[in-house]
Amino acid sequence: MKVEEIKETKEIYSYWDLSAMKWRIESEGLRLLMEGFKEKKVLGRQCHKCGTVYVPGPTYCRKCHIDIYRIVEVKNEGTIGAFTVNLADIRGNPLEEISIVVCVKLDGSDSWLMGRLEGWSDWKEIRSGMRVKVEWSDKPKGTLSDLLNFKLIK
Amino acid sequence: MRRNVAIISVGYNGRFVSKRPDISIVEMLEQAVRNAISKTKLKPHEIDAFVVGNMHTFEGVNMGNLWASEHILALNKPVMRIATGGTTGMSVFHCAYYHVASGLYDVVCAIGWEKHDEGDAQIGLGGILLPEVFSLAHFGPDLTGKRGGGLGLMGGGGGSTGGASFQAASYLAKSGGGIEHIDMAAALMRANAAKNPYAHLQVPNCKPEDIAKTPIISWPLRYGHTCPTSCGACAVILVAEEKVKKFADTDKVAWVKGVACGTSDATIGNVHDGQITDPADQEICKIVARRAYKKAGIRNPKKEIQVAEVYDGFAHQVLMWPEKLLLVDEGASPKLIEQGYYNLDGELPVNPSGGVTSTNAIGASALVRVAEAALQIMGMAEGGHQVDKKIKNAVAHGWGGLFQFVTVTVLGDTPVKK
Amino acid sequence: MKRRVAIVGYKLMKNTRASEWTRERIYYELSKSLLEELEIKREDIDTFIFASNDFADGRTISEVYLVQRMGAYMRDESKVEQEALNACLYAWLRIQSGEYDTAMVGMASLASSQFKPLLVQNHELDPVYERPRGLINFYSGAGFQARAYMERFKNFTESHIARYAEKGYRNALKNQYSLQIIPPSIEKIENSDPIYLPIRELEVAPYADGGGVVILASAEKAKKLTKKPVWIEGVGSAQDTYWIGERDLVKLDGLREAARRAYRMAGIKNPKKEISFAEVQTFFASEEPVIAEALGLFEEGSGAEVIEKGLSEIDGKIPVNPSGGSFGGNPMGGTSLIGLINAVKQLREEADDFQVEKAKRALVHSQDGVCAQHNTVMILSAGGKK
Amino acid sequence: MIHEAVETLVPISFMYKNRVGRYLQHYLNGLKEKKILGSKCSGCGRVVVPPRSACGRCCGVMDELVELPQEGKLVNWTVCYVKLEGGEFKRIDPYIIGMIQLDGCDSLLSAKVLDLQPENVKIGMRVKALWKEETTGDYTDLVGFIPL
Repeated sequence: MKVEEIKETKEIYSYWDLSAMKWRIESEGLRLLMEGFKEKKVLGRQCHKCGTVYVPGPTYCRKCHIDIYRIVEVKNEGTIGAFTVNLADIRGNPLEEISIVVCVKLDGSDSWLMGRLEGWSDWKEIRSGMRVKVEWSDKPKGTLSDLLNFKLIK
Repeated sequence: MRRNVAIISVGYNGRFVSKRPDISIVEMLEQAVRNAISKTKLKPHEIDAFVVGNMHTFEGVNMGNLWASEHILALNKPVMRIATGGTTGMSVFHCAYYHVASGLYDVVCAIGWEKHDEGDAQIGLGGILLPEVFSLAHFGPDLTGKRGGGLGLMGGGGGSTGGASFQAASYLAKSGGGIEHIDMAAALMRANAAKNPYAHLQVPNCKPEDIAKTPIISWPLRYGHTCPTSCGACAVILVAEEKVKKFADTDKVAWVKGVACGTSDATIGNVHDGQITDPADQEICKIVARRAYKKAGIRNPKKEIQVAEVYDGFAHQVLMWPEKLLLVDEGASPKLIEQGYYNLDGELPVNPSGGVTSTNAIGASALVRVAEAALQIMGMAEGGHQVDKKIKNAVAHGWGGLFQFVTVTVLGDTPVKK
Repeated sequence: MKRRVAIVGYKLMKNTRASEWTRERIYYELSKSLLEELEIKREDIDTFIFASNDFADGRTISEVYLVQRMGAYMRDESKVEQEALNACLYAWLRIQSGEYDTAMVGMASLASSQFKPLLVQNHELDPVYERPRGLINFYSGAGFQARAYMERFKNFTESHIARYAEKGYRNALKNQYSLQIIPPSIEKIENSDPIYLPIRELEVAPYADGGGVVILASAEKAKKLTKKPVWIEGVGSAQDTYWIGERDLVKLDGLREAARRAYRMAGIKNPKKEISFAEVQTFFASEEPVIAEALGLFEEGSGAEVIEKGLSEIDGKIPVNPSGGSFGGNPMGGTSLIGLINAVKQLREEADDFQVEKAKRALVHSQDGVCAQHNTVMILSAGGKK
Repeated sequence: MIHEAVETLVPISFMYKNRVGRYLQHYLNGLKEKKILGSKCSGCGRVVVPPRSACGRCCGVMDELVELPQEGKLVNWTVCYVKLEGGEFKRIDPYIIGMIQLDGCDSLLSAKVLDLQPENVKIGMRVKALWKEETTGDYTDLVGFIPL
């Protein structure tokens, strides 16, 4: 007999369970960042060879391919490098609350830090290049949540 | 000594669509391979080696090449499997190119595929950085991104469109363009796709106004700027110069003049190691493009290249990549798209096929760029998306990873002189 | 072959059950120390080829965070998702094309601590027939293969399989980079829990965490980089049918094809005489005689005789897996690169306790899929004749 | 230098719904009617089970379905003692898996072999198909094979 076309063939369900995996992820950079957060400081690592400042600061330099140790503090103020305004979900349904996420280059750092932007009134006025500063929680505990968000400097 | 390589045939399994409930993965591959072979003088057993690639976490098939042994007609032949994210398709093509250029094989078939209806593409893509995002739980942030979440957003910052919206915003800031330019790019892609019988999302005579009606998901990207998830396979047959006459069906072949690939670092989502690269800089794309042009003997890409197929997962990339591929001046795209420079009948048609914005079967997408560029050179693009002028050189481009991988292929109507 | 290509350096991590290094750290430390040893910079490497697997690494596009660790930032990069020997083959192809002179190949696999190898292997099966039926998998395939071998060659018994395993554990103990398992006795192996008879628990290579990097270079570059280049004389690969019901599991046509290609390129007419030793990739002890015979190293059906007479021991006629092979630890997906590095060690006379005497020419083998469906063979030599 | 690492779990599964395609759909439809279907190559005449579209040997198209006899001989076997559960092997009551050559078929079909003890297995022994009473068009419809 001939092999006829079949419009809809059977589906076989299966899954790949990620919880069967166990990752170990190096986190010296975030650890350092959290230490600084306790004192409302942003700490990173600088490569002693090329001068690149990483925040969070890993223990190696990807440009020079060497171990790096120098810990540096970067400013609490910086410039918006890029931003996005979340207005709808993937299917286009509008969100209840509009939020703005910014990538900020803090002064003295080569890295972009991502976070929520506060202190704006009209999202259409947000531009790259605007100055922002870090807004800290009142009692920093040494977790990433200590950095509440970035705030526009008027 | 350099061994020139030509593309003699391109095969698809059919039109790219969102669902193929009627066939299995391997049946889809077989259709594409047989289709490619049917356009040559090759007998199936005359193919020396195969290179296969897809993003296998999307369908849950690790090593799909093993299962497809018979279906891609590769029994007892060398088969290599390549996967590099969005660039997979072109990495597959490059690997096939080196199979021939090395002198080891004469005829090689490159196959890229994805069957998105068999898995969840959103979770699949999230799988790139899920461990990183979940590891943040150790450092106390609120992963929901509500007030106080601060850095907790580092991984999923771009909302539903991922980090692409940052890239788009940064690109617009640098080039001085606006969201209306992205609308124009998206409309151009949809309209081009309507002339390509194999494209997925086809909207004949699509106008920027139509795109502008779709809601903004995360500024500056709209629903209408994003790509669909498609099912489909693409097969490309490469032949060494000595064998072109023997196996090519016509004298219309596309010559591989230069290939190059490269990577920067993981950009958006580089949670632990710090993100130092602006996703809209794409310095790596310029480096890779220069290397490919040098191999191809192209001194002035602005003048010498007549058509480009770029990997535009999101419509703003239609504007960005021609600049990064050194085809136009940096920041010139918004003006140029207004002038119709990238149109099918423009100075430099970009994505006559409709691009990735209109058709995205991820593991195939970058290979389809090469395939479409080759079809343009051969003058065999069907359904009205053939560019109506002499095409001497075409460039195809792939992009992937966390905004980091770039692959470039330069094709031409004549081989590079030795 | 247009150019001569050599392996100019290697770095190997000791196999462990729980690596102190993360996957990313393995790539970083190994590549850094190898570059330091060769006194070159990462900019001197033309292309970086990764051999990682998304299922084993538990992430889509598994090399996104690895490129910056192996020194590939702003450099040329690609990834082969097969056994790591295929990544070396790709590097070799790239250098052969004349467009590259040096290539670094890296792999790390945390098969003991990060992922469940059985799940990853299960995902190598097709999702619509074999996987849902649950009858055919790597283990039952090995069971069928061993049974078929025993049926065809009646003098080969279950206790011979145990002896092959014991040889693997014994050799591995001499190799400082292995898991250092105290070799169980043949009786203990023979009486260990059955899995898919005749395959028993201790006849399965133990999973491990491991990693390695190698640098390949064209002849001109190789001479500048090292005094002890190891030349790649021949390569070959082939993929057999997926359906084990259509394969002769004892003959392994796919492997024969791969070997034939590699021998032809290396100009080898009689492997029995011309190969000094072999590092073959086995998941199960029972595979060793089948693979060695398909490679033409021993007569067909000599499995029992070879192990009884010690022909494949370190001081035997053709040592097979003098390093212990995967019985010294099986970091899935990377075992064949470790095999390659162990072969390079032999040819450079750096293998210490498991050194094979007069090691001139080596065969390295890798396999993917149930019962070695996809095979790659590489021939290496110390001096070379061309 | 110690590089501290955090251990991370990801409580997510990737869900897949793979299509069997038309050849296996025909096979499943056959099982529902207690038939075993194979495919025949238009090029070299080889018959394989389960059916598929491509013949590896001659690269021909297998465009014909053939009903295969439900008897054959046992060609190879193994005894299964384990079951994959949560990524580990769990020990279970052993059963025999056989590779069965159905009469007139060029490939072997893997299946459970029931009503047989390992010590009684003989290569080449005749076996016949055992069906579920109520078939549903699933692989489990063909329970296995039993000695004749």
